[in-house]
Amino acid sequence: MSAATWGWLVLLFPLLGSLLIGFSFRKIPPKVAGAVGIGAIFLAFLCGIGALIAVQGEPSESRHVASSLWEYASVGGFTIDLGIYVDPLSVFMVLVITGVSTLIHVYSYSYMQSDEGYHRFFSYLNFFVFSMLLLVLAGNFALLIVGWAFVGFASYALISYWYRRETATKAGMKAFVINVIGDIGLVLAAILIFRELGVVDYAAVFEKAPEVFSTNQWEVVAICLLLLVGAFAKSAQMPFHTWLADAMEGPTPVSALIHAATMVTAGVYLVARAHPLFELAPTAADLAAWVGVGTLLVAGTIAIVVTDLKRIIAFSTMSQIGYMFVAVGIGAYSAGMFHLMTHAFFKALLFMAAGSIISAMANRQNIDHMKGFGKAMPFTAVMLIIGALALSGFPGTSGWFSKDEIIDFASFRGGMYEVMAVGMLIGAFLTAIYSFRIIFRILPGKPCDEAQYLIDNGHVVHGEPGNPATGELEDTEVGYPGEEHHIAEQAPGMKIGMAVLGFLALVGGLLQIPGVDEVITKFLEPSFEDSIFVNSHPTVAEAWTGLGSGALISIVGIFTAWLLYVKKPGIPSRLEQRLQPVHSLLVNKWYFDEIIDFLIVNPVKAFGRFSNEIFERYVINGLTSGTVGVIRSAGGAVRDLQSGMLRGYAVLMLFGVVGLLLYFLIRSI
Amino acid sequence: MTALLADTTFVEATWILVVKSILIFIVILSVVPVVLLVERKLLGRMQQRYGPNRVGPYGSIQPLADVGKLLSKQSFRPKAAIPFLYEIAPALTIFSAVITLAILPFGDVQGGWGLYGIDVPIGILYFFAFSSIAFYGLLLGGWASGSKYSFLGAMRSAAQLISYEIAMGLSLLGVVMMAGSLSLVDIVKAQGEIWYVVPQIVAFLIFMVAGFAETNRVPFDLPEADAELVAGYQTEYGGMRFGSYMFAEYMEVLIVSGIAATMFLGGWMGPGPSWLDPIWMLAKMLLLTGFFIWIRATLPRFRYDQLMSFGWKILIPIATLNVLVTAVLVVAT
Amino acid sequence: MDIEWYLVLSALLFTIGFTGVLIRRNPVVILLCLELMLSAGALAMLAFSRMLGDQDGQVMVLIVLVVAACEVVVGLGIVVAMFRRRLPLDVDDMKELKG
Amino acid sequence: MTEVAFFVGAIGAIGGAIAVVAMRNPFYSVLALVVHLVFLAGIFLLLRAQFIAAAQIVVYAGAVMVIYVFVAAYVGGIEEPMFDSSPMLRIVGPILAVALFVEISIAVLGSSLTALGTDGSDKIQGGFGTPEAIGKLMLEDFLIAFEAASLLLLVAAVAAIILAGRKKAQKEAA
Repeated sequence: MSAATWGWLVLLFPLLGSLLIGFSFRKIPPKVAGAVGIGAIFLAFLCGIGALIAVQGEPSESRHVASSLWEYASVGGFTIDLGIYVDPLSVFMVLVITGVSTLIHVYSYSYMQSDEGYHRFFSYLNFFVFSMLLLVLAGNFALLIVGWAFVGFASYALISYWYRRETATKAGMKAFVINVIGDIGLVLAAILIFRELGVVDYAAVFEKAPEVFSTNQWEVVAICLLLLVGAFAKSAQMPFHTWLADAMEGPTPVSALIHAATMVTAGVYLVARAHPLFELAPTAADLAAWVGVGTLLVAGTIAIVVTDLKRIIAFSTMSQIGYMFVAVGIGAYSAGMFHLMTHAFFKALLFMAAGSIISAMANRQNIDHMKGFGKAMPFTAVMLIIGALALSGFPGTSGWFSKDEIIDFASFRGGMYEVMAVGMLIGAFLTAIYSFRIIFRILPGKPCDEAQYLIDNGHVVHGEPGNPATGELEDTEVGYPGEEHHIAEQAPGMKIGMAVLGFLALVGGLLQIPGVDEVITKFLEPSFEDSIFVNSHPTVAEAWTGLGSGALISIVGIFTAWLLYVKKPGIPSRLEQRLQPVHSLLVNKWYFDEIIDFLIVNPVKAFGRFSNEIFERYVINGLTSGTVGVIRSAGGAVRDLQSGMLRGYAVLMLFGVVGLLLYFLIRSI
Repeated sequence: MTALLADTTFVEATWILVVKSILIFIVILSVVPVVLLVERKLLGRMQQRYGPNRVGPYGSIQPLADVGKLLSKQSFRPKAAIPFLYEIAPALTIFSAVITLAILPFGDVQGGWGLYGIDVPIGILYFFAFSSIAFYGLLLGGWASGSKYSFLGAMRSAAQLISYEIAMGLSLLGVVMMAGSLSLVDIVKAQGEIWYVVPQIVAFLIFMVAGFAETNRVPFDLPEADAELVAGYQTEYGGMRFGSYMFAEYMEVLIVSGIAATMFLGGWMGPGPSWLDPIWMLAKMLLLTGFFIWIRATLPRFRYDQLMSFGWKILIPIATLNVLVTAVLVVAT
Repeated sequence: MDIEWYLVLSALLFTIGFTGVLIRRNPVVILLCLELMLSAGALAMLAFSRMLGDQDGQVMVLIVLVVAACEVVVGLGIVVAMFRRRLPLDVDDMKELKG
Repeated sequence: MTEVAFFVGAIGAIGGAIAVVAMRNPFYSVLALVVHLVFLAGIFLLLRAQFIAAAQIVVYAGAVMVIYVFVAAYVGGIEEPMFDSSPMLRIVGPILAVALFVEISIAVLGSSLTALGTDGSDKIQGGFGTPEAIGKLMLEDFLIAFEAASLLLLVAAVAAIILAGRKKAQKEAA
């Protein structure tokens, strides 16, 4: 089969799975629904491998296959095809998405076991994967927007999955609204592309763009900036990042799937996919890189101080995606993609381990309360450590290879990119600190009550179902994991998912060892061969120097964390007191929510209040009561026309039509 | 005229068309009395009696006597009837029956003559279009008579006709898909290897059942159920107007037989030289007509609700399924 | 036949239908007049289709046919419902929308 | 020959249409519309739309009008009273309608349509308007419209059942 056929099959299975599970709600037992969900994604993964083989079987220059199934819309000679575009980049994304998703489905199979909405959950999950695959396989900007919007909706549905929980529905809405802002950017970009180039197919756009645009012409910069709005919103980059931390309201597998491994990387994919445009607009590309640097620093600093376990990981996600944006912004596309892949492995792993611990804590997420889980949950602890090592770029792990490749490339380009490299090194240092802050705070020490209970009884505390954000009690119908809830140590599904990801997080980096193999770069080469950076990359020696310094920074960071949280645990609190303003700035996430509230939400609200209280009451009401007499008398006159008589209306309509026609006839003379 | 016939594959000179139409009309018109006689004889035999045997040798000119009787009767019109419509209704019925004869093929083009009225590309749709018109003949007859029994019969037949037309259309769809054409001539030609009665046996059975309903024959003769409705829509008719209804009914039996023979039994195909083709076609038609008569002698009448639920709940689903399966098979091969 | 004949015929039929909508009060007849207007539209569509030698117009007529069938089904459903409730079958008596 | 066919068809169609409007008994109006549709189908044949013509008869005359007949018979042939609550409509309506006709005619005849005064495009090939051609268009280019139309039909059928079907409460009361 051709690569395109495989591509369509990749899309087909998750959609079928979603529909099947959705429509067979309450007709098939939950276990079957879960199995169908897993099976659908796994089949998609197998088809992804099929596509990989098919693509690799072609000679390098013909590894781009565009396939159109249907004419989606055809207006005045302009057609949009329901078409996909299969090339190494999309195949790479498909493999990452379906691969990680399969594992997360396996994990959810156990994790959501006693949830009331099991069918709904798997239907949503499959739909999400379908949307994401549509996004990466789309063959033109129109279909990309469709996938983009589907992903936004799926994310909304999954974040608000426990719909009785007000914080969850609010978080869902926030994510949705911000995503829609991004959608608007994307739509405007597509419109602008169509206006300037007259086409929306990727291949045609990228072919025409260099002929039409000169470097940094304002149109192409505008297109890229609008694309970036979409990318930033979906990938939680400043200033559109505020939804990501709130999105942790969704079930933990959702956090792992959407907010770590797949959806948030859509922006990175978009920039990589549209790299011919960005290379024509270096200003926009630089902006993307700078925003990436800014986000990774801001998120890193926040992650050091927040205490909610899932939020720490969420901020670290933002920070890691910042790296990817830097990568695609400065032209290190395959490095960015490589980091995207390794990040998917270790971040999904971290979330899974965190979910396991959170369920053992009866849904409490504050790390201040967690202690001694190293003894209580050894398997989870090992997985958590692997994840943290990979995240902080410990030598030999996947994160080490991928993160430092980006930094190398930035310093290789020199100039202001050198500054970015320094920023990223500081970010790496922060990363090491906060990731080991998690480890050192919750694994060692005397077990806390819940952990002790687990050690003693072999199962988790049956806490009251409560909202982790507000602590309020809730009814169980929202889908509280339930009494029978299993923990990773015992549930096979969770164990399998974590073990495989743990393995990948450890060894995934071996695919891309400078000077040794560089599998990813070679594989993605055909997608980026038209890039102006295709032949410029650091030498092997430079790369190894960078890797060395990365290793050093990571070890120093881990040591610092050890110093702060194990050796002298008093330091953090003293620092906190000493630097009170800084700490509160960080704890409050740099007041981004407040700034946005102040700049946008409050003015709008105030305007609304003003309209309601002042304008409405005095101006409108005054006007109305003043004019109501006039209107009433006028209304009386018009009322006779509103006879309710059908034929009367028909006569009026005919009168209008006759009049209009007469007007046109007279005008045409 | 050129515009009208632009897409027909084979058109002769106008005079040939006229001659042909008269010829077909004469043949069928002379077959109808024979069928009438055969029916009465056969029914008699099947019911352990002789049937007509007084007029002519073995009652052979009984139909002529009947026609003579009907012609000589007074054309009576009830007071409550609506004049114009009452008179035009039987004519409409016989018109729609006769006009359908045009598309029945009795043979391929032979010696510059197509042995059929006309070979229209819309083919079988033509048949359905005019059987839609036939409905108005019955309905007007029932309604314009100004009689309860007539009106009830007309309503029944209307509901029955449109219900069974769906199953009928669906059953023929399978054949059309296999042949890849709507034209009856093409469909016959496509049966060179195998008659469609074999692969489309389900469709054939459905078509025959629906055909019984379309022609108001036993066991679906509810519109004229004499025990309940006196004689249905034709209660108030007498003389040759009644004769027209009668003729139209038998002509429709012949037409349904003809369509069935064309669509399923290979039409004019048969052993022997090509001049035998019309004979073969006629033989197949008469064979199926005999089947109609046989069923009349055998089966009791349905109850009305049974008739409706049989049509909607059994025939239409089966016919739809048949279409689906055929479609899949046609695409697959 | 010249195309404009068909178009003028279509306009005439449309006008007759519209007149019927205006002067008749029985909802069944009004629906019939709507059918007239629709078929006039179909005729125009076919004439244009013939004029341009493009069969898209014919497909459009088929779609109009379906839409007309839907309209009839719903419209007559309303008529039957009115009859069941013993409402007068006169559009002038349906004045719920009176201002 | 074509001219004769056209005028026969046109006179029949116009006559039917006028009868629809003029007949006082709705049952006659229904029958008049059937006549109109049959003649119109003849005109469709002249425009080389034979499939549409057949479909028009099968669908309209064979199904749609049958429903009309049932409903007209069910609600009874109630004749409209001659009294009209709004007599103005009887005068204004037709005047406006005639104005509309005149305007459309002027627009059509005065326009610069290229095919005016001809039989239409001579580019059409054999097979124009045959079931094959229409079917191909319908299931390839217009599949979405086709599916939407079928969905619409389904919705309309459900709506009709709900509108006209007897409600449970009514049944129990009766």
